[in-house]
Amino acid sequence: MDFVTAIQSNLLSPAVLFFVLGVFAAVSKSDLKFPEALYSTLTIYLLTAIGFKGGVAINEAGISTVWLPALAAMTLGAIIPLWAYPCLRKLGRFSIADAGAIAAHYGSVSAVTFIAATNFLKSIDQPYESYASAFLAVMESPAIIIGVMLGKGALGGKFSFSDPGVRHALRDAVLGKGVLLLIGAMIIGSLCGKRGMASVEGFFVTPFQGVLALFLLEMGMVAGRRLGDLKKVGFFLLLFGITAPVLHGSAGVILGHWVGLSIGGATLLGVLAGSASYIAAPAAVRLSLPEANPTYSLTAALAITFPFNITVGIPLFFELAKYLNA
Amino acid sequence: MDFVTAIQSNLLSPAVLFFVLGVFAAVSKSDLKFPEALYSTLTIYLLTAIGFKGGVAINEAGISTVWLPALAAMTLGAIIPLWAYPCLRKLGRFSIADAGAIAAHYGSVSAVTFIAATNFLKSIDQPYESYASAFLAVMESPAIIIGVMLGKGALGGKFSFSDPGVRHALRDAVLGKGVLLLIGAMIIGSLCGKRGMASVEGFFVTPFQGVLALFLLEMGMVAGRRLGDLKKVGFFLLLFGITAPVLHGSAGVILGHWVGLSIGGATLLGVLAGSASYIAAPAAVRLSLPEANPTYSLTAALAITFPFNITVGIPLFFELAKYLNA
Amino acid sequence: MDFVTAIQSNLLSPAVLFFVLGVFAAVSKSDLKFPEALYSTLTIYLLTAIGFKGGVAINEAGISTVWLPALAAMTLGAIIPLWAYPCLRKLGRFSIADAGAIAAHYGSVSAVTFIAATNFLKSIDQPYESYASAFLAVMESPAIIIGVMLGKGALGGKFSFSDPGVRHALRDAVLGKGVLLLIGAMIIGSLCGKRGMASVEGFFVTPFQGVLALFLLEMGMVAGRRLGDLKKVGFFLLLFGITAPVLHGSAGVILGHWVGLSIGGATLLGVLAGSASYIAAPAAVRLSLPEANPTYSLTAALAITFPFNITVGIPLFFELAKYLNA
Amino acid sequence: MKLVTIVCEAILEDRVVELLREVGTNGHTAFPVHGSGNQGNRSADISEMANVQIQVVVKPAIAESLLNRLQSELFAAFAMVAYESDVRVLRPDKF
Amino acid sequence: MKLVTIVCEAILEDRVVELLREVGTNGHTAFPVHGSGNQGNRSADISEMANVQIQVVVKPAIAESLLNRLQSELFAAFAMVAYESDVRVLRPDKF
Amino acid sequence: MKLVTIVCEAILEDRVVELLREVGTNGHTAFPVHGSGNQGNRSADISEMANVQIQVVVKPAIAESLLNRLQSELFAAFAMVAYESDVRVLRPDKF
Ligand SMILES: Nc1ncnc2c1ncn2[C@@H]1O[C@H](COP(=O)(O)O)[C@@H](O)[C@H]1O
Ligand SMILES: Nc1ncnc2c1ncn2[C@@H]1O[C@H](COP(=O)(O)O)[C@@H](O)[C@H]1O
Ligand SMILES: Nc1ncnc2c1ncn2[C@@H]1O[C@H](COP(=O)(O)O)[C@@H](O)[C@H]1O
Ligand code: NA
Ligand code: NA
Ligand code: NA
Repeated sequence: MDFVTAIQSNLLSPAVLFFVLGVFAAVSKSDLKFPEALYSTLTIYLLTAIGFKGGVAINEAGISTVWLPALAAMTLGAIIPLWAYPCLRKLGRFSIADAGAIAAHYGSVSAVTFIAATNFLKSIDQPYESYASAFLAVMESPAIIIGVMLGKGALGGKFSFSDPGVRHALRDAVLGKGVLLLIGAMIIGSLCGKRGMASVEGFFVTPFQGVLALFLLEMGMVAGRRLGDLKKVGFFLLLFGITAPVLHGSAGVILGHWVGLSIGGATLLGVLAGSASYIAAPAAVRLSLPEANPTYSLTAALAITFPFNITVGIPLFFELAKYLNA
Repeated sequence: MDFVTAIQSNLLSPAVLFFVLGVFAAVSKSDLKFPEALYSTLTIYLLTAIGFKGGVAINEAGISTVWLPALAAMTLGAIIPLWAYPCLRKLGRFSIADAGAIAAHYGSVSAVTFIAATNFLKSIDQPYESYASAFLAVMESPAIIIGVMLGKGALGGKFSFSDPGVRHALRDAVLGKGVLLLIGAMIIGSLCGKRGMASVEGFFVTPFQGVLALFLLEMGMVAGRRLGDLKKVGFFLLLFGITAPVLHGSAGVILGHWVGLSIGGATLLGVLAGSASYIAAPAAVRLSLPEANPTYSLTAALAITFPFNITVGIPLFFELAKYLNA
Repeated sequence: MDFVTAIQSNLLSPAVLFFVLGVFAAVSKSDLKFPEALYSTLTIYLLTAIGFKGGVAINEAGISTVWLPALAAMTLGAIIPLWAYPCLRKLGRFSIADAGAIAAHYGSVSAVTFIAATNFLKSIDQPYESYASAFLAVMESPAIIIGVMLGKGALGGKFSFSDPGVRHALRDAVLGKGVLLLIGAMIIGSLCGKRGMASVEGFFVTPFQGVLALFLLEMGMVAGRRLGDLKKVGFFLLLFGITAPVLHGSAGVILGHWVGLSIGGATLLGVLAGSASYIAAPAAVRLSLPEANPTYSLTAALAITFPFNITVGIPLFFELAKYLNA
Repeated sequence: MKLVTIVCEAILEDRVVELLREVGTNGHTAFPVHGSGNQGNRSADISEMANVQIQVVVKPAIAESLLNRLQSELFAAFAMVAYESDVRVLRPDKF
Repeated sequence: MKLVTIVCEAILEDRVVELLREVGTNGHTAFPVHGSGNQGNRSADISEMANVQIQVVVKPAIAESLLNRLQSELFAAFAMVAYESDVRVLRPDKF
Repeated sequence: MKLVTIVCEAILEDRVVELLREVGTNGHTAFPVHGSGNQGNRSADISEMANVQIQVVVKPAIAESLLNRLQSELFAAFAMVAYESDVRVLRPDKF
């Protein structure tokens, strides 16, 4: 069976296995700890590398090819919180702030899940539009803005941009380091093109997949430490943490197929839509919706959806993309 | 003369020379300092890389080839403290705690010495069993456990596992980050095999030897700062710090030859047996044998045995392995 | 036009563009921050790599080829503060301490500017003497010593080596980590030669240009944060910050041409002479001339001269070198 | 003079420093820390999830209004601890 | 309320935090430091050989028993310094 | 006993520690910090441009002479803050 093979090949990749090792380290309370500086460095590296490569790809493909699927991706990111919020309010019985917070996380995206997906495609020799990291860049902020507005009571007319927490948070969401590095490196890559890539390939490409494996070891530890919170979040959120990526991811794949992306590209758009932010969104939401309980959104994003996506989600969206293309 | 050439080629390697530079930096009180995060990062990298490569090698060689020499290595590690302890008590007139502490250090192993030895073998194009890092993994803990038991007065019947220091320490020795990373990466490597290696080679293999050189620069500084303590440890320990690696290393080479390892593999087993732990053992011993003076064990391991091994020891064990094989 | 093409090709390099991104991040008050450990690590890496490569080149070229241009470089570095000081005193009306401090910065050199220049030459396939990093190594300290002496009032006979601040500072200037890493790695490289290079190439060469790009991102942020101080330093210093590199750089190119360096080598000597130190000099000067206002020297070196050199200066000195050689 | 020490979520650092300025302090010192409290363990490996300790030397009256504003604006919603102690400073006019 | 500050070998951090729990504190703050003392210089480049500073705000009675236990269980054998000072906290009921 | 806290430019650390030895202390604790003051913002990303916080527990008389020497030798020229507070230490004979 094809899907089983895809899952297997994904599960036996260094990246996923290092994630599992990280979870084990956390659960077994090992004294392994990554220094904070290493975590930041890996983040800076991964975002810069993926942005730069995407920029070089945009330079090759031309902006005229990129703008339509990028706009579609952005729209999808903005729409997700609009349906997730009422669902979390009505079915999950979450408070206004909590529902807005969770909706923001799931509308926004996880760069690492995206990178893991590109590695998966590379390992099975499946071509994809390298400029897909542009989708990653444009999907991060809109959902955060909309989720925060909803969580502040925008539906009840209570939202105001003058709240200092909201200002700080939205500024960070739009001008935050994630977006800045991604878009910045992307512009640089598209200005430098192939010539520039040749000079920095030994840094941004050669070690890239190994660096991701190391990063997932840390992510495993962070997710593993959250496992204890699973019982605090309730059954509904457990279900949501698995259903949401499947639904959003499928929507992403279908949309990708529809705007003309290849199997690989549609898979990546699915992965983005299905992923939940665990860095940009938590920070922005914490500042602007402090009354929301971060345990809910972080545990769901980090301890349920993230592991689900990098193990089962990625091959699943790939199979769906293949099926649609057949 | 062959031995002189081997030593020369070893001494003129970047790794050894960077170590010397580090010693100079410390002795000349230069303001060069590695940030703590860099030290941890290099450690995590080196252990993960060596473990992963070992795992891939186990995948190729099959566990049936590995288990016997691994068991032999483990046994050797456990036996060393049993003879070193009485020798340190009787000849060196050390206290029970100090003798146990030093015995633990010398029974356990130094990953960096091992890595330097693999680089030496690579640089002279001497093949070796890549799965030898499995020996490294299994030799770390047993000697620590036995040394701590001896140092707590096990021979006088005074040892008890319920002492909180002992519990913490033994837990760390068995589940500590060193063992966790090595064994974890090894399992991952053996699950991924060559396919997995292909994807992360640019990170775990390409820069590996250079990273070691950088790490030895730091090790040189750490060892250099200890040089001042040499006069505090007494003549016996100076002698022990050189005699012990020669004796243990020779035993390791002979054992390796005897269980059928190649010249390279026997060299590596010799290097492991001859090396003394300067990270895992000190931490575990400090917590469980606080009455032992860390100046003794650390200075011997770090300022005598470690420099001896990476300069003279490695080529010495290599010559012995060649001689036995001839 | 040749010069325009050279500038263009330089401006569109990843290194320069990442610098611009860093400036933007600082000016837009983004939350992007490099951890301190990353900055130190990048510095250690760049200095070690450039030193090591230079040493290997010295090993190839022979010390007899290197000593004359190195001596010339050193002399140039020592002379620059001797003319800059009176100019800053008379024309700029700076205090004795400030004039000495600024003179020390501009006589000393910026390793990163040098590295950016080697990347520029590599990217346009212009050969250069790889041992040129020896010039970098010998030009760092002399100017600092002379600048500090001038700033302490040496011309008025007030200077004394027994001042504790002076002692600390001069020790650091001569034995500081920059010089230690550069000269140390250079000696190591010249001892190891090509054989040693082969083993560490994957670390010291392969990722080198990409690492520089990342480092310039950080440099851009540091320089960007200083932009606000531009209005504090006065028009004279703005002018000096652009005139000095052009004058010193031209002198360096001419001297390089005169002692027989190739176009590439003369360019590099020009870049060194034209560059201003922003790490070694500030620290040494701060300790020994605390009455000097660091805002003047740092802002000039970091926010004017550094950006000028990596954008316009490098191609300018290259064109001059080409012109002299024609 | 008073030393006010605030331990809080690292993402709050800019907000707290803004508040310090508003109550009239002209300096502060800060550094990353980890810890535990009612809101659970906060380890230091991801700065966005870690803590920061902020220390500020101020006149007693300013300390008072600083603590009041922390109490009313930030304490309810964030993981945070704040305390005040007496210090004798060099150059008291500076603060 | 009392602020107890403990500077000790970094490898002791888990043990000291366990002890804090045992004497009844419900929070603490810690960060890596370097320093010097009777046991020589302890630089910060290898965390296993560095120091940690642990700070805890507690009721006076708990401070007393904490210091006593540190004294009897850890002081003899480890590089360590501990001291106590008076602080005024926001939300004293929290501690 | 007194706790003297000094926040200053990181490049001064060695000089201050030398001064500590000269006034007769036999230990200290230090760690990197960032902050702001009269000399502007001092962020932590380049250690040469960052701050360090140095803490030392000393007898009151030594604290006095330490503060005096800081005042006369370093305060005029460097970005720096220093303050003193009362602490109760374990093993007072140690200091
Ligand atoms: N009793 C305490 N002593 C010192 N620091 C504390 C204490 N309680 C909490 N903290 C610090 O304040 C942060 C937030 O506390 P909390 O709001 O209780 O979760 C913790 O992560 C600790 O760093
Ligand atoms: N007088 C002191 N003031 C501040 N910290 C100290 C003092 N003495 C020792 N320390 C700290 O406590 C650690 C252990 O001290 P010791 O047990 O004396 O070696 C040192 O490494 C310092 O970080
Ligand atoms: N009021 C204050 N409270 C706490 N730390 C301060 C204060 N003022 C200055 N500092 C610290 O001392 C350093 C030097 O201060 P200054 O000399 O005023 O620039 C600053 O960078 C801060 O880290
Ligand atoms: Na999403
Ligand atoms: Na051994
Ligand atoms: Na210069």
